[in-house]
Formats: sequence, structure tokens, C-alpha cells
Amino acid sequence: MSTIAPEFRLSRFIASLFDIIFWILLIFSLVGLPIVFIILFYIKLPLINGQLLTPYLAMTWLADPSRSVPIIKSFIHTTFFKVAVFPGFGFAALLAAATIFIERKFLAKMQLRVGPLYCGKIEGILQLMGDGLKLMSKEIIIPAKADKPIFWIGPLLFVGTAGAFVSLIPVAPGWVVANPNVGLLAVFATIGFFPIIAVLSAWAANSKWTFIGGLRALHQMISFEIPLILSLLSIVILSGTLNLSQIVESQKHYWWIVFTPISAIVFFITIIAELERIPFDLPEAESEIVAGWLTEFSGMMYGLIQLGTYLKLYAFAGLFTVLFLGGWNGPMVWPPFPEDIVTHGITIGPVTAKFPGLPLFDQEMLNGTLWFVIKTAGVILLILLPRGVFPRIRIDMLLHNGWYKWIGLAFVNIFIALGLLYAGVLGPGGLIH
Amino acid sequence: MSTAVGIIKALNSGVKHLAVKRFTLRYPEQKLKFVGDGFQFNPEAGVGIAGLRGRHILYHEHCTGCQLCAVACEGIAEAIGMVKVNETWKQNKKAIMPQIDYGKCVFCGLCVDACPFYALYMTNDYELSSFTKSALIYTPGQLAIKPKMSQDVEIKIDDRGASHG
Amino acid sequence: MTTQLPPGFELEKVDDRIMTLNVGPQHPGSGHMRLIIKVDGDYIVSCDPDPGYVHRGEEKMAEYRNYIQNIPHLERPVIHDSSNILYPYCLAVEDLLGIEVPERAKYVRVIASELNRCIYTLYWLAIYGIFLGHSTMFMWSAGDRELFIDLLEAMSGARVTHAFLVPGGVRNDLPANFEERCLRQVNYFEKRLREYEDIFYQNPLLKARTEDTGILSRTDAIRLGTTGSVLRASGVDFDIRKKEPYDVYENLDFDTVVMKEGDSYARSRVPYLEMFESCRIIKDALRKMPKSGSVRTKLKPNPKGGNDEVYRRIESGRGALGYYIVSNNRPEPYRVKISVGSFRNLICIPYLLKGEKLGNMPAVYWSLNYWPVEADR
Amino acid sequence: MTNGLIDFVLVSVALLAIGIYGLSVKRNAIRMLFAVEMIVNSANLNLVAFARFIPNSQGQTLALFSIAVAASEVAVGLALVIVAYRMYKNIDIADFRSLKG
Amino acid sequence: MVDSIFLSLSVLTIGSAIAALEIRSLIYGSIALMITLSGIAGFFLLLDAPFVAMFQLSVYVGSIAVLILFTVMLVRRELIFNKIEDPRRRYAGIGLMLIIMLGIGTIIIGSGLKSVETDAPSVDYKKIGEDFLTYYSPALIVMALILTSSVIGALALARREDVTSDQRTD
Repeated sequence: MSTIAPEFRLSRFIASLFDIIFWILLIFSLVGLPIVFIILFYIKLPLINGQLLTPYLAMTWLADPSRSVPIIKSFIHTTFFKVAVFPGFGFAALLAAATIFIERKFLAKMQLRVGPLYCGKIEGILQLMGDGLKLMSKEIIIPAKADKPIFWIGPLLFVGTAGAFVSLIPVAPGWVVANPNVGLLAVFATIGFFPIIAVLSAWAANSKWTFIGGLRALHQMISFEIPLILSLLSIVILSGTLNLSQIVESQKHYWWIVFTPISAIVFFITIIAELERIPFDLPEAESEIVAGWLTEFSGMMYGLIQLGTYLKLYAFAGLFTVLFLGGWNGPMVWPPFPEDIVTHGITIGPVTAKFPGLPLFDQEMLNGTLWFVIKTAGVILLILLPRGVFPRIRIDMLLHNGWYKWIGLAFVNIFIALGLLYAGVLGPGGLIH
Repeated sequence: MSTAVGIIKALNSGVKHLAVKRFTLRYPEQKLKFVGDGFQFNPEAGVGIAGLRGRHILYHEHCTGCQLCAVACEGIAEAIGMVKVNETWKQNKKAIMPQIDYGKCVFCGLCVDACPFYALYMTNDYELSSFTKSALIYTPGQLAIKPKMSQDVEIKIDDRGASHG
Repeated sequence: MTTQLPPGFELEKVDDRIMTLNVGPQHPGSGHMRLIIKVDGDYIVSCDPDPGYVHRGEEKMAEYRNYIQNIPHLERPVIHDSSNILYPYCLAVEDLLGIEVPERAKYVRVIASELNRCIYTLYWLAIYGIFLGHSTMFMWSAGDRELFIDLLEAMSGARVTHAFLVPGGVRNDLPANFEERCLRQVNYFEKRLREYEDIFYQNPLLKARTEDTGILSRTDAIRLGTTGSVLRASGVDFDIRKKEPYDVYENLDFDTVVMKEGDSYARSRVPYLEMFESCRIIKDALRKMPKSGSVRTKLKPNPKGGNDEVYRRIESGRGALGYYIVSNNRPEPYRVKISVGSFRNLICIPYLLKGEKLGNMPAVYWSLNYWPVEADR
Repeated sequence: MTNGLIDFVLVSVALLAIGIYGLSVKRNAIRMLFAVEMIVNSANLNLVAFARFIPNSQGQTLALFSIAVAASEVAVGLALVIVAYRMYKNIDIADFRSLKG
Repeated sequence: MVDSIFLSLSVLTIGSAIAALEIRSLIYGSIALMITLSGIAGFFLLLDAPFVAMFQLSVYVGSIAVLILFTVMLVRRELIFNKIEDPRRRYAGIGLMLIIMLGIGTIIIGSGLKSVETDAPSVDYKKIGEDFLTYYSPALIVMALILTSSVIGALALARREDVTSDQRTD
């Protein structure tokens, strides 16, 4: 006999809601508020338009929109916002979620089926949310002989490393979380962490399948890191800098893919291999080694790995855009903010409201973000495409290709770039003389 | 070089299919149209009449309680049992009629082949799920009801591919 | 290695490098069976197939049921090919009981058998796609399979377990305007099948994956007693439909597909090319079929076989499929032995996988056109 | 620069001392490689620190060379360890005494 | 003067260096070594040498740590968790370590290094490239040869001799 849930009563549901709200308010006023005030006493509050941002001032934004705009503006320029929301984690996670949805529908279209359909009324747009809820509510099972600390920390490290990678990608002029002078080297250093995490969590799970999968992941990532680095050297030679923002600025007139198409192809193939996507998904080849190094992960640990994988996908696609497709450069499509609103304010009937902080985002940033997202979405679509067309290849073929073909091809474009440089066609600044 | 050509051909073939019609049947909204009213049998000629082998329908006025259907089912699924009914029919002195357990039935239709009195046929009704196992046992009274079906989707083939239109 | 050793014999000297993998019943890369694989690095040193996980004792069960009641049981081992697995049973029982089958019924049987062969081959191809990591191969085959399932459903009234063929003919006549429908869908399917060529069979990655792996030479194929597409992929022209035709196959126009290579690619391509031949057979049979007439010889209730034994075999989707039935004057058979193609092809696995890379395991294993449940019966 | 040169040099000395301790005490071949890595890294830290305070770029250049050499050294060292492990089924240095030709 | 980042980095580095040698499991030892090397990279960042820091990260964490982990995983499981050492040698080693630390430490603290501070701007990493291609170019070539020969040597050493190419038995 299956158990059937007790009958639903709206009044009882609303009563329980009120109950919960009452307890939350009580606990917050007794415990939360003192803690908030103690914290506020110690932290340094920012200055907004010459005024110190006190809690009282912060409360006024509820009533007066003209006060809220500068507060929001000062907030969106903090490091926290950059890391957590816009060019950093939140933006990337949003794009990653869109990627998952598009991947499902796109693949479904290619395979003559409809993909997610019923969840969320419009073409199953909430399917990912349902999957996330399912993963969260599932039990996390840890194998009995697993090395628990490493096993637990593996997914967290994976997401953390993917987040670090995401933070290096410049989205719009000035909108990048971390902008080191040696940005490209930082990218190489970051992606060097992924194989270690894979092989450590594979070892920690203490299963044969994870171990074989981890070793495959290790071999694949290590062997494809070399053509990846070599294929990007031609960009460094042409632009004369390692800073990703400066590389984007150097492509104002010509995208580097015009001069380095072979590098672009090699880089594209290596990122598919680094991302462990079909046809290079050997570490997770389910017909040979169950699920490879992810075999023993369950519940939200698996969800975190998937989140990290898709963040990584976004970051690699963004890197491709930044290095080859001119990043945020593109014709201005976003209209400039109306000047008279900034100077005179908005007049509604008898009331004239002045917003001192407007506009929140400048035109360049919105335009740059638009172009960046369009280009990145195109690259992501190209990365998704092989999954519908190709079968998985074998590990020895993969390694053979990595060590012989792609490394050789990567060298070709370095010499082309050097030739262009010495022939005087291109200068290190990126302009045609 | 041939590898590159092959890869481009495969990609092209994949991309071309983005525009081909979907084959998927959206089940609860659409239901497949079947031939006829269900599988029936003509004992005189010894051949069946084509149709879907779904849930049975029992004509009480023809059933004689001869148990041939239960005997036929005995070696296959043991889904049919004979039960007493509170009805009086001239031809059915024992007042027993088949009761079918759809938790066991394999829908082979050999019981229909076995019935010589035009009493047991099959219908187009295949949606038999229930929450309990006991609800899957259909009494003779339930078996007598003719199901109402609205099944109208067929495979359509045109130059953009096949689809359940 | 100078002398030929049985698999697993020389493991003593390299014991610490050997890892034993149970590609077992719960592994996505096996059917309902287990392959005990010993790997040295990425190379397979020995492979020991271990069927028996889904053994149902169909042969023993058949001894307690009469000839008609056996029909729904005997199609269970291969529900995707249920018309073909009943075909030799029907032929054998007809021989046993001395029944003559009407001409139209023979054609209907051939059509059902070929439609079901296509269903089985498409299903097998779909699983091959999953084994190679090609999800489109799975979805396309599974989607196109729907066309034939629809036809067989209109014919027999069930989508998978048809129980359509009976001793003495078929259960019911074809529905009205079945011929047009069948012709339309088969023609469309042939068009679809040609589209498989670019994305699957000429795909360089799939070719690289399957060519020159698990080569079964002509002599080995005969020595090991393989049947069906495995045998034909090794260059042996053997098709029971041609060599010992049953029912009306001698009237129909079709060719046997033979490939010389004997590797996984050839083994996976032969069933694909045979699907074209199946379409040809269906269209030819539809043309040559008598337009009206009886489709079933009426049997006595509970027929008894004489004191006799009979063996009949046909070409199923997986090779020769034979029934050996002994009867002793009772309504039930005394003994039923099913000789299936899957079990014969299973013998090849240790020979083909030895020395291959682990990544080739699914490509070789599933190219054997093997259905685990049928091997167990 | 808030930190003086001496702070970095002291850290490097501590690392050097730990490395020497490891080399002298441990008999596990892989752990001895760890100790060697620590010593190399303390030298690198010194190089870069002095280069920063002179200021000069050549210290960094030399550190890069040193890192590359250390990488190759580890590769060869680990290969030796693997070979020795194959021969003796152990990674104890004491067991490698009979290594000859 | 030292700030909190420096202090925490040095504690992390030296603590994990000790852990790398003393922890029982070799896998954890390798992870601790990885943390030590990353800590050194952090010091390089503090010293305004991001190029060397990133190089350190990609070489040590990206390849050497992987190599070490790989070797450790090749070894039998008992040996990974096996600690072999002599208590007398251990005390002698600790003594040696303390002598070195104290000796060199007092010398350094007593020397003129204490007063070395700088406000000069940091060196651009492009200068390193110039160095490589001008003054150090012979060294660079020699380095390339060393790397190649060491890789070949390592491959030759670690190659398995007993693998026969004809694995198939037809």
C-alpha cells in the first residue's frame, strides 16, 4: 500500500506560515538585531555623497528613491558584488544554467525529440531547478572505505577552482574580478588544479572505476594542457601582453582569429578535451568505466561537480571570446543614457525627482556585456554541437592526437605569428602599420 | 583530409536535422489512433479481427460461464478467475463469469481466441494504472463497461520528416 | 607468447599489475550479464563472460504447457524480436502436427518477421550508439523504430510482445489499407536509413573507433560456430533465408550482405545493410501477396503431437534460431530446446577481447549482435 | 613593501632547516624528494626576495631557471623511484643499497 | 614590518612543510607539499613577482604534484601508510634542524639584512623576457637541452621493459 499525503487545507497551511513568520521575527529581534548592530559598530561604513552610510540612511532608500541610487551604485562597485554577482560567480552561474537548458533543447532538436517539456509551462524552462532540488534532497552516500576528508573536499575544490577561473575573465571594460598583469599565466596556473582534484577524489573514493577514470582524466588534461598553452602563445606574441583586458583592447580593429585560425582550432579542440565533453569524455565514459571519476559522487556533491563543470565551460568559452573573438568589442547598440534625466531629473506631474547616481551602469559596460554574452553564447553553442554528432573516441587515440597532431599544429601558428611580426604586418600593439 | 571531410559531413548532417520535424508523441494530450475497436475473434472462421489488445470487454448476455478463457489463461498468466455474479441469465446457469487481474495479464489475447460464444473481446483502453493492486482486479461488472476513448493521432509523413501530427 | 594458452593462464608472473574488473550486471556497459575482465594497464589480458543472470527456464516451462499456451512464453527471451523467435516454433509445430499453412498467411508471416527484424536491429543499433557514446545514434534509431512498432501494432494489436504467429498461420488478417500504410512508412524509412550513413557509418571518429578492432577471421568465425551477421561480416556467405528457405523466401527478391573485414565496423555495418534488404523483402512480399484468402488453418482444440521429433531453424536478427521439439503423443511437448544465435556469438568474446584495449570492450562486445536475455533463456 | 627582507629570509631559513631535517631523518625515497623540493624552494624564495629588494630582474630570471631544473629533477627522481620500486617492491632507501650496474 | 597576510602565509607554508614530512599517509603528505609550494607562490606574489608566482603554480602544482601523486598511487597501499624511521636518527635530525635554524637565524638577525627596506617600484615581467633573450640566451638553450634530456631519461627509466607489442594471440 502506498501512503497518501494527508489532505491539504489552505487555512492550516496559512496558519503554519504565520507561525513560522512569528518565530523568525522573534528570534531575529532577540538575537539577530543585536548581532547586526554589534557588527555595524565595528565595520567601516562607506561615504555616500559626503554622508556616512548609517543604518538610518540605508533605511531611507525604502522611502526615497533618490537616496537609494547612490547606495546601490556604491554597492555595485564593491569587490563583494564583483566576486559574487556581476562579472563573477552569479553571472557565470546564470550563464551556466542557461547553457544546461540550451544544451538539452539543442541536443533534443538534433536528435528529433523535444527535450524538457512540462516543467515550468514554457518548454520546460524550470527543469534545471527541478534537477537541482532533486540533487539537493538526495542522500549523500560515501563509500565505506573512502578517504573521507579528500572525498568531501573534492567537489568544493572543483567549484572553487572553477570560480577562480571565472574570476579571471573580463566581461566589459573595467568589469573583471581579478585583473593581474599575468592573466594568461594565471589561467594556466588555475587549470593546472583540475587534474589534481580529479585524481585525488578518484583515489579517495577507493573504487576501481573511479581510479581508472581519474587516471584517464589526469592523462587527458595534462596532455592537452601543452597544446592549449602553445596555441595561446601566438596571441601573446601578436598582442605583446599577458593581461587579458589589454589583449581585448588590442583587438579593437581586427580579431586575432583572422591571423591565428589554426590556433583557434587547436584551442577549441583542447577546450573540449579539457572540459571532458563528447567526443573526449573518456574520464566519464559510461559504457567502459561506469561514470569514471564521478562514479561514487551522489546527491549535491555530484551537483557541485556539475556546477563546476559548467562554470568551467563558461570560463573557457569566455576565454575563447576574449582571446580570439575580440571580447567586448563591437558596434555600440545600447543607446546612451538620456542626458536630461541626469541633469534635470524626472518630472512626474508636480514632483521633480533628482537621482544623483544615475546612470547606474555606463553605456560602454552594457554594450560590452551584450557583445561578450552574444559571442560567448555562440562559442558555447559550438562546444555543445559535437555532442550530438560524434561518438566517444578511445584514450590512446586521444593521447596520440594530443601529443602529435595538436602540438604540431599549435607550433604552426606561432611561426605564422612570428612571421607576421617580423614582416612588419603587425605590431605588438595589434594595429596594422 | 578525408577525415576532415567526414567530420564536416557529419556536422552538416547533424545541423540539418535541427529543422526536421520532431517524432515525439506528447502523450497525455495526444493519443495514438488504433485500428478498429480492439482485438476480436471470429470462432467460426477461426481468425481474429485486427485491433489493439487492450483491456477486455465482457458481454454478459453471451457469457455461458464455460471457463474456457480461464483454462486458456491457466498456463500463461493465471490472470482470469471465475467468480459468482448476482445476475440470472438463461445461458449461464452457474452464474459465474471471468474476473481479470490486470496485475498479471500479459495481454496475449489467447482468452479471446478461446471464447466460442462471442462473449469476450478486447478494447482500445490501455490506461489501467491504479494506486493499489486490488484496484487492478476487474470484476465482471467492470469488464462489461465499454470504455470511452479519444484517440486520434496518426503518424504523418511529409517531406520534412515523420511526426505525430 | 609462443604457445596458445587458455585465457588467464599466464597471469602468475604479472600478478601485481593485473586488475580484475567486474563489468557486471549493474554496469552500464554490459547487458544482463557479467564480463570478468582482467586488465593490465589498458590492455585486456583475459575476459570471461558469465551469462546466467536472467535465466528463466523457458525450455523447462515449455514442457508443462500445451502448444498454444507456449506462444506467449516463448517470445519472452527476445521481446524485441518476438515474431522471429516464434517463427521456428510455429514451423516446427506445424511439421509436428501436420498442418498446412495458407499461402497468404505465409506472406503475412514473412512481413511480420522482417518488420520485427528491423525493430530488433534498430534497437541493437541504438544500444550500440550508447556503447560508443553516440547519443544521437540512440535517439534516431529509437525514434525510427517507432514506425515499425506502429505497423506491427496495427497488424497484431500489441506494440512489443506480439504473439502474432501461431502454428497454422497468424492470429488475424491484416487490417484494411495496411498495404498503403506499410509501403509509405517503409519508403520513408529507407530515406531515413540513408541519412544514417553520413553521421554514423562514414563518421571518421566512429570508423577510427571500430575499424581494425576485434578482428574475427573467416576460419575462426567458422571454427567458433558463430552465426548471423557476425559470420557474414567475416566473409562467409551464409543466410538461412537463402540456403534453406522456409515459407515463401524462395519467391522473394533479396541479396545476402557479406563483408570481408571481420572487424567491429563490418559487424556493425552488416545489420545496417540488411535493413535495406528487409525493406526490399517487405515491399516485394506486399506486391506478391495474395490479396485475399484465409490466414489461419483452424486447429483442433488442444492439438496433440505424434511420437515424433522435429528441428526447424530460421534466420533471426541475431543469426540462426532453431527449435528442437520432441513430442510423445501428449498435448504438451516432451522437450523443447532453443538454439539461439546470441549464445553462439557469446563464445567469441574471450577470443576477440584478449589483447584489446579496455576502450574497445564495448565496441567489440556489442558488435557481436548479442542479446543477453536470449543467451540465458 | 610592508615586509622587510629579513622576514622572507627567515622563512626561507626555516624551510631549509626542515628540508635538511627531512633529508637526514627520512628513509622513504618519496619523502626525501619532498625534502629536496623544500630546499630548492627556499633557495628560490631567497632569490626572488633579494631581487625585489635590490631591485633587479635577474633574481626572478634565475628563479625561473631553478624552477625548471627542479621540475626535471623531480621527473628523473620519481622515475628512479619507480624503477627501484619495481626491483625491490619497496621505497625504503635502506633497501636500495645493493643497487649496482 | 610583517602584516597579517605574511604571517598567515608563513604559518601555512612552514606548518604544511612539517606536515608533508611527518604525516603518516603519503597522499596527505603530497597534498601538504602542494600547499607548501602554493604558499611559496603566495610569497612570490607578496614580493611583486606575479610571473614567477604563476610559473611556480603551474609547474609545481600543475605538473610536479601530479607526478608525485601518480608515483605515490603506483606504490602498494601498505607502503603509502607506512612510516619507516629510526628514533635516534629522528632526534639527531631535530637537533640538526634546530642548530641550522638558530645558527643561521642569529647570524641573519645580527647582520645588516635587518635594515634592508625598499620603496623602489617592482620589476616588470617584460624585463625577464628581455633577460632571457639577451644575457641568458645561452643558458636558456642549455636549459632546454637539460629539460629534453631529463624527460627522455625519465621516460627511458620508467618504461616497462616486459611489455611485448604483440599482445594479441590469434
